[in-house]
Amino acid sequence: MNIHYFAWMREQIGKSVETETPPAHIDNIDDLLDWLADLSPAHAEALTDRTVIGVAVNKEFVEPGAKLETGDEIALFPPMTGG
Amino acid sequence: MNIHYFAWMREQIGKSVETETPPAHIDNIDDLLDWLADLSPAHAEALTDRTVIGVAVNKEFVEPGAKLETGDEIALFPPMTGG
Amino acid sequence: MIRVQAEDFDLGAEMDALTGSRKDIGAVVNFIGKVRDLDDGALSAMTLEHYPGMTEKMLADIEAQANTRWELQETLIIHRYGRLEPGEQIVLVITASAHRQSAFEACAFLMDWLKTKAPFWKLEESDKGRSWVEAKQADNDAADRWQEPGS
Amino acid sequence: MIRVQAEDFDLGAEMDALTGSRKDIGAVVNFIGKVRDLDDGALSAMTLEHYPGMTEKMLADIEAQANTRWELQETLIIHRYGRLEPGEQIVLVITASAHRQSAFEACAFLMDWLKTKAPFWKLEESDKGRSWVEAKQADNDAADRWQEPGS
Repeated sequence: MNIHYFAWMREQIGKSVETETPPAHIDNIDDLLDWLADLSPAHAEALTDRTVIGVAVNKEFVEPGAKLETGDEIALFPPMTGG
Repeated sequence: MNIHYFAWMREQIGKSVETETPPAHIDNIDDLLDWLADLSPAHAEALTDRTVIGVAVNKEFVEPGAKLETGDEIALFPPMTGG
Repeated sequence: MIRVQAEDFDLGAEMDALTGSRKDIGAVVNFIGKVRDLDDGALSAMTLEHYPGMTEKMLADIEAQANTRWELQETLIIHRYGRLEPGEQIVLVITASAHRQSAFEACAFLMDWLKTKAPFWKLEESDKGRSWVEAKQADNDAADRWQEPGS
Repeated sequence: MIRVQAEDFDLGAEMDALTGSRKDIGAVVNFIGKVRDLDDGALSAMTLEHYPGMTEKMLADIEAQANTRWELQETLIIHRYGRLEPGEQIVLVITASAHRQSAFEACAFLMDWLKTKAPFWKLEESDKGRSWVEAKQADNDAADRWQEPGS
């Protein structure tokens, strides 16, 4: 599962994408974020305030409870500031 | 007193500007329009529906009851369609 | 800045002149009005008549009013007169501001005003003959929404 | 039409390409967003990061939505990414319609949406250091006003 990070999340975690294989019981976004937060202190810090984190699965926005499938492309990012 | 006409008023009256000297008791726009309507059948026709006629005195919009001064520049026109 | 002219204008050049060297402008809104041929090929031309002297005065007034109501860094109004063909540009309004909301509102305000209060009259020549464009109630309603309380 | 690109764009050329040969377009509204240096000389650059693939998909979606909600003849969204300096252009939205109201509303709608829902992030470098631009509540509020009942 490829996980993309953007903006300050990318900077805090220190990479723009990582490939992880969470255990099979991690089947939704909420659980995935909990699991990612345990990977390193940097992950924990980047994931501290979940209320500001946006999530996309396969390049579509999803809500925190959304289900995951094997091979999904995940993206985590702070609030967008385009335009 | 110079009186300018625009758009279909100009076409109906047949000139874009005319110089007239109304009698001294004609001291407001309403009276001026009545007096102009008597000048010719074309004037009468152009001035039939007063509700659609806009008036400017010295290049400022005025209401029908507005007072006139000697030497004022008058303009009469249908509703504007700029932009 | 206002200009009343027979000549066409160049949007890119006007934008460059107005905002090109500025570093403090965040949002620029432009409106361009064009001669529209609603019924393919029916309209041959539109001739804009105006009241020289009054037009410039009124345009300068409304531009000043927009600058009072919104915080704008630059404004430009160009309105053409004379004979124009379908597809030609009639009017350009540019509003530049630090914030997009002000730029959008001021531009819409200026256009609503131009439609109803600027001394221009449009004559259309089409395959059905020549006719003066009539004022639209919708344009009056659009202009009325900017009326300030008590005015 | 949408484009996500590092290169600058030329407003005049984009307008010509979109509406130049058309005779049925009455109203064109453009929005241009620029890098703004609020505090003269303080900002040295703004770098726009985005999510390639998702950006294009989201922009195409919102453009389609604007075309469903308003009667538009042409729309164009160009959004840049990469390192930009104060005064440089970031974004261009063009909406062309038979009627000015539709063109104004659709352009404002697209801009409000881009501010809050397009996957872009802005990093500012100034004499005070580097910092990620924070989302503004005012932008969320602006986007919310377009929410359709039941959605």
